[in-house]
Amino acid sequence: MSAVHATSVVPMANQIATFFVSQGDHAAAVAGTADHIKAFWAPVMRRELLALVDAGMADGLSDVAREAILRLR
Amino acid sequence: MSFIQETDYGTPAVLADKTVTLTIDGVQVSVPEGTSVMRAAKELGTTIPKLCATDSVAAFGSCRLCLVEIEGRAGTPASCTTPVAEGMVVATQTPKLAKLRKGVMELYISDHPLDCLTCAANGDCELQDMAGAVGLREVRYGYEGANHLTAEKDASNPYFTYDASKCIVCSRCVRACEEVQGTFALTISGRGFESRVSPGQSEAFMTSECVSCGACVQACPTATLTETRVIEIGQPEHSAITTCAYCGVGCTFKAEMRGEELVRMVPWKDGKANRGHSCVKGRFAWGYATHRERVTEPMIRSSIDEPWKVVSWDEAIAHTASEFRRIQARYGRDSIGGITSSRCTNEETYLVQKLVRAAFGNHNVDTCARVCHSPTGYGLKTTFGTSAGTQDFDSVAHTDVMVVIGANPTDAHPVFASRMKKRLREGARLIVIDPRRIDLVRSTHVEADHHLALRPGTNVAVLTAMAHVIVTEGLVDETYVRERCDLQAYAHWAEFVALPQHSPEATEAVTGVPAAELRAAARLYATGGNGAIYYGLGVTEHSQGSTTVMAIANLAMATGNIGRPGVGVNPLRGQNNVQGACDMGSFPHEFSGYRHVSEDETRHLFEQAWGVALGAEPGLRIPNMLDEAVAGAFKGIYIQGEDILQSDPNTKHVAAGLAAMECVVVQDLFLNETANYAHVFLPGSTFLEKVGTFTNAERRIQRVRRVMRPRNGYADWEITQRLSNALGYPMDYAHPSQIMDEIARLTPTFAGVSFDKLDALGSIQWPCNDAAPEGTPVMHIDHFVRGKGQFILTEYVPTEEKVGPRYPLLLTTGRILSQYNVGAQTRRTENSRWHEEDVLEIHPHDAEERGVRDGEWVRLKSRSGETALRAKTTDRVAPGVVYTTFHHPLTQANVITTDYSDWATNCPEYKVTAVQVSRGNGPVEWQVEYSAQARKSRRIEAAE
Amino acid sequence: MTHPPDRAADDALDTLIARHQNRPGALLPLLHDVQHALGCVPADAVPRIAAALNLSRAEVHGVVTFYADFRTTPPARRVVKLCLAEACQARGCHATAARLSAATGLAVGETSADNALSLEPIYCLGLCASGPAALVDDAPVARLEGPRLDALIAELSR
Amino acid sequence: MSLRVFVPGDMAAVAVGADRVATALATAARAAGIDLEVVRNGSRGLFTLETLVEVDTPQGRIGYGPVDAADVPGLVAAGLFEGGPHPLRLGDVAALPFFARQTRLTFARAGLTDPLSLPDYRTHGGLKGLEAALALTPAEVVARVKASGLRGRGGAGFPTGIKWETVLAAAGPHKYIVCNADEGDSGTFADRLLMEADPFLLVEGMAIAAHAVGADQGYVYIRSEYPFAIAQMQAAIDLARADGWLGRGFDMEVRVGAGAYVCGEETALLESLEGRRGQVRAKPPLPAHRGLFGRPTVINNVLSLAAVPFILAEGADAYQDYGFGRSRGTMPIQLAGDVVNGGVFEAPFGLTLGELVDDIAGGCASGRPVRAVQVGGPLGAYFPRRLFDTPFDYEAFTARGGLIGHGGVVVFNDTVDLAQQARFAMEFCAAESCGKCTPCRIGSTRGVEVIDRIVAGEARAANIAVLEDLCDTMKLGSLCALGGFTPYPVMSALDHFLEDFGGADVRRAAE
Repeated sequence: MSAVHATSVVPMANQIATFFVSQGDHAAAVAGTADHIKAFWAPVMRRELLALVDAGMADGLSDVAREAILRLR
Repeated sequence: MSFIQETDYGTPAVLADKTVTLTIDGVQVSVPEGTSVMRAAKELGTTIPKLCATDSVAAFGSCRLCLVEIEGRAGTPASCTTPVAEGMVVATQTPKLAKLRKGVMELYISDHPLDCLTCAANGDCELQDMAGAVGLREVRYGYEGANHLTAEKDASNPYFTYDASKCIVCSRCVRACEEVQGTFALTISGRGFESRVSPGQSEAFMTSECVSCGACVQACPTATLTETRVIEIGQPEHSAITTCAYCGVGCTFKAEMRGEELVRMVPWKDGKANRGHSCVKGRFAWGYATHRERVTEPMIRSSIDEPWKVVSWDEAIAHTASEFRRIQARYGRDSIGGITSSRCTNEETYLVQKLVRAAFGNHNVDTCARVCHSPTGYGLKTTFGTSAGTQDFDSVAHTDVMVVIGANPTDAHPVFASRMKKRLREGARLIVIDPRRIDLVRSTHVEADHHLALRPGTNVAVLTAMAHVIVTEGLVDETYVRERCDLQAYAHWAEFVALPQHSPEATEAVTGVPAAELRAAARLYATGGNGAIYYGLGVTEHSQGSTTVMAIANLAMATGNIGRPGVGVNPLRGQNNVQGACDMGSFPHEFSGYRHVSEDETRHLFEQAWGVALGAEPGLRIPNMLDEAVAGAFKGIYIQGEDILQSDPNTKHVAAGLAAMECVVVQDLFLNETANYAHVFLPGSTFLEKVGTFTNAERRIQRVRRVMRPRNGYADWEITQRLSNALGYPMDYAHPSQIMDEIARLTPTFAGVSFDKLDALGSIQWPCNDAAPEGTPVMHIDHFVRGKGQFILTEYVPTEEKVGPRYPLLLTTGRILSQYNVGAQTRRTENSRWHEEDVLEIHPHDAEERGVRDGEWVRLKSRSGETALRAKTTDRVAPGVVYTTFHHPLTQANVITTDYSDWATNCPEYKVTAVQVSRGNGPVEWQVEYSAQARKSRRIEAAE
Repeated sequence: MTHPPDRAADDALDTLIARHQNRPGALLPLLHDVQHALGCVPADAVPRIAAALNLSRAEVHGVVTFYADFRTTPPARRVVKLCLAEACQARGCHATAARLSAATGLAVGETSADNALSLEPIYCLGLCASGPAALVDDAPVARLEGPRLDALIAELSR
Repeated sequence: MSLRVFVPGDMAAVAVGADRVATALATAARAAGIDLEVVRNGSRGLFTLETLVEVDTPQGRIGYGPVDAADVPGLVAAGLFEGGPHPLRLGDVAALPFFARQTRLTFARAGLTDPLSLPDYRTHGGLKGLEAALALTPAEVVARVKASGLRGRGGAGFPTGIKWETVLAAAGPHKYIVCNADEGDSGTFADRLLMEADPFLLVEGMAIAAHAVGADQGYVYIRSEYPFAIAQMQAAIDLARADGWLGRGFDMEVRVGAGAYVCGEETALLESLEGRRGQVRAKPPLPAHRGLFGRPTVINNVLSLAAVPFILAEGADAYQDYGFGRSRGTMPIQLAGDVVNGGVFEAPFGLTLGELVDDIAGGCASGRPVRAVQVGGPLGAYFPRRLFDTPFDYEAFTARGGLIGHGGVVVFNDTVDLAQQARFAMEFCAAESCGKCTPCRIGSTRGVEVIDRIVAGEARAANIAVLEDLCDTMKLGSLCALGGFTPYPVMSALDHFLEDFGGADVRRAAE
């Protein structure tokens, strides 16, 4: 994993999560974030984020974003 | 092809419910009440002599040639200023009138050169026509009297010449500048016999307030204002109607030709987007098509350090196909992708995305809308159900309150801006929400009621505060909301915006917008009648771009301003076919018509039609492609008509991405900046050379017609088709109309579109199908496309790009009138005379603090990079904000911009970059190096 | 750049603009006051007037050049505006003009090279029963013949 | 109580030394130990008498005139302050034949009162018209003005009441009353006299008009050549506002022209008021529908508006009783040029031109015979003596190729050269043309050139034919009266004074 990804996919996921957190409760936020990522991210990006999470390299990832990406595994 | 003649009805058309019947020269005619006698006669085919009247401006009544006799009325009233009346009996030709007209013509010609044979307007001169029509045979006054025959020519404007000796002082130019363009750059100076057309204070056109839109040239009935090109080469002999390839307004032009030589582009009166008007770009800046730097032969090279080698088309295509197949074989199917061009036709764009999906076998296709209006697509689809603006341009004539957010129409969409200004002069109110004092805020005869000069990046806070005012002050159109919107979502939203933290008073510290001003603006929008919102990239190019679009949609729904003429939410699209490129399925997650690749039914439809299997998951977007390239997984790209190096943010990152690829294919007119990193260059064709359609910002599909053969041998769609065939995926379209037929077959919103219908109707606004066979000017009339309008909560989330001690100023970027985007075209025309280089607008306080004086070089630095350019001190920008354009590669403003982007669509945050400005003494090292590298990269190996 | 007199003129212009800016149809009253304060409507005042009234420079220029009253250069130190309209013609204004021209060396419409005196035509002061009539430095003078004309000529040649 | 003398502050009086006379009187009185109040009244309108000094004496108001400052010591010595005898003593001015023969409805107060004294104004019947109007509905006021038969005094003679009715019927949040005080015709000065001598009357007339049509703002557009009238009207408006009968629902202000004759044309005047070049607008739309700033607008001449208070105060019939044919009421006729009695003569329509010139004006001041009379300003025809039986009336003048216009009568003696007068008409048109329409813009300049050729003897007959064609083109083709009526003086000069163009036979030769 190059450093490029940690500086792009993690903040991108967080940004999405931030929006959905503002829309409603936690469950809805996780669902909204997951749906959005599924709809707009190429699979390779999801795989990269999951790999970062698995590798413990996604420290900056928010809870909602983390739950969302794990749901997409 | 023949020469197309327009009919001049003399006075503008009148819309009226009531019809009036009158008799003209013994023939009855019925016309709308309020129509002039002159126009009524023309409807009958009767031409009344005229010089000062033309149907683009209001009747003036000065030339006195159009006088008629009306039974029961004294004297000889002017037919242009006399409205029809029921039962009126008009005579247009009587001995008395004949004598009178001859007398007037005799006066005109007594102060006019007799050089018809050598005059540039010979054969295209209304004065000449009228002298013939009235039978003038001699001028008994002689030519020794007072005259203006020795008046000097003004050739200061590169595109047209003002020959005062030929001026008949009809004021058509002055009136066109006022009524059509709204600039008021011309006047008549002096009075009586000494009355003269005067730009500015009797000065040259170039130093006056003239914006070179060409309206005066268009209006002039003589050779007084003539295109320099006509003076140089003479009159055209055939013409074709086509669509401008600059901004998203989509002006219709008549291209006037001599053989394959373009003589001039004349705005077409029946063009429904421009209604006969034009701007300095579309009207005049087409010389790039034949510019010496245009590349017309394919070229390849194995490494970007090598010079280019000219090759045959066969070799170039075969090489490209083999490279792509090699890369896919080595790095996987997803390792290549393509970028469609918003400059190309719908048909070409459709073909590129088809190439990617069907021949490349992935969804790695994106388009420049990624970096401009992708949030519009997302935001409007979420709230209304359609990824497009809701209105036609004509709608503005019914608007009572205009809200302009993050757009600068007078520079970026000048022809539509003129229509806005016309409506504003008629009394419509205006709210401008922009960090910068754009011209609309205050310019001749136009003044905004409210200018909310917000801090860059705080759109959402401002719009939510406006919603707060509308909800808490009881200004919501409750009936509308009840009938048209999702009530639960509305209630949720209303509760949200009503929270005290969203009040203007609470957000003032963040936005910098005085609460009282914001409240007043919100009240005006909610209660001032038909409210229409127009917005541009100042809305979308933010980390909260999509949220802002939805905040706008919320406001429109809450106030009932959707679904009829005069209202709506209207994105002003940047490029000629950015709407079309999006419509055609250029995004990695969508097929044409905005249908997600995961929708099985749609996907199966395409699989069946195209004979391939298609994936159900989205592909990579442009920034993701570049990230993947830097990471080593993305290796090849086919870029049609886009210069991502200059246009996309964080240039260094883009360069790194491109440099990491093994096969970069650029299809363009010129060796652009991106081509510095390319391995294959496929010469593209201009809009003058191809056949197809563009779709403008009002969803209007318009024909592009070939006026000359492609200099490079092929239209762009043909090149894509050849590449596809070489890749082993067969395409055999014989004509772009067949591509459109396929689009129509596969896209419900385009179901009724065909070239034949476009030719018959002139243009069509989608959706066009069985439900709307002639298209849809205004959307969401009875109900939203998605069913119920959806309110979305819009929490303000500050961008992570923050000012601090190192970067204390906020940079925002935009466009200027004379230049266009990365300048690839306009920089290769005389338009550069108006804007030779990008400059940095900086408030005098900020300048003084840094010891920077107007016109001096400054260094502009962000955490992404550094560049240098000249400073322009102005209070158009607030203290703390600096502004520049991105038209010139030497400046490379995008070296400065960051890779922050919209949360939903990755649209880059061009509009907010924390920067520092300091004194400079010329270009920085990077610029010098870049120039050298670019020069090196553009070397072409000498032919053997 | 900023000689004291220019600054004074700038200030005067600002004051006048502020006084008239928000009146409907402000341009003519403003131009009158500017001319009164500055002696003329200088070309460099036009952009500021235009900006203040949200007009184009061209529009203001068109107005300034339309009206005979507005001038773009300072007037002569002394100005005689002699009525040359019909009623004064009937009362011998051409003879008066001839005498004034002979005495000053200026034809009607001319200004002396040293800008000391202008002899200008004007069309009707409403003194048609008492012609020939004139405005001498804005003061009305009627029956401008005989001793009264002698006195004026004497005064002008001082 | 102090002794009152009246010394007109009128521009025509000041132009002949009235200020010096006033100063000399004050000085003399001080020397004599007399407590003297010098009232600067308006002129009574017989300018031949200026400076006319009047003294309040127990036996009435005694006039002396024309007085020069140099005459004052002698006059004082002769007992001026007691009305003593002197060669300049005129006695009761109102009894002089010039005044006794007039019917002064509009100019009733001119010269009698202190123009800026509201008490004086009220004492002499002022404000009765406005009070009467305010007791009526707007429609009733309009009806009364219609019934009076008042026609616009600016020249066109359009019925004032009908104009008002149109504006009353027009909808709109704002309506305007515009007074056309751009009295640019040579030989006319009635507007000037009225504004200087009785400015409240015009304010009152405009206030009545405002009530009648529902207007909230008024403008008096005065030409810059009338500095005294400008100052007087401004002062009167301020006083009226301070007195409370202006400024409540209707207010007005003075706007000053800038040297453009064409701004006397109503649409050019509106353009000028809006701050634009004074170019004529095409009609329709009529100002009554879309006038100033696009709003319904009453635009009337000074004399039309000034006639209204009488009509309201005394009734439509009282006004209608005066006049001749369709020309009702009185007309302030202005006698000017080479005349003995030059001034304003207000009388019912119907006097003949001969009566006015020979009898009332007293013929030429120069003692020479009258040769031509130009009636109606620079656009009016030149009348020869053989047409002196023409009655002063709109229709009668039109029938003889002339117009009464604003009522100016300029008398020329036998030294006049009508070819030069025709040339001047074209020259004036060229100088004052707004430049909008072609016949006027180019035609006037060509007219001067053609007349020069005729006078120089170049192809006279042919050039006279060209001139006649040009006059036809201008008359029928021009956008407004400036170009449209300039042919009248030219053609009348040709018709009646052909000999001045190089011999009476030239025209016949052309035929």
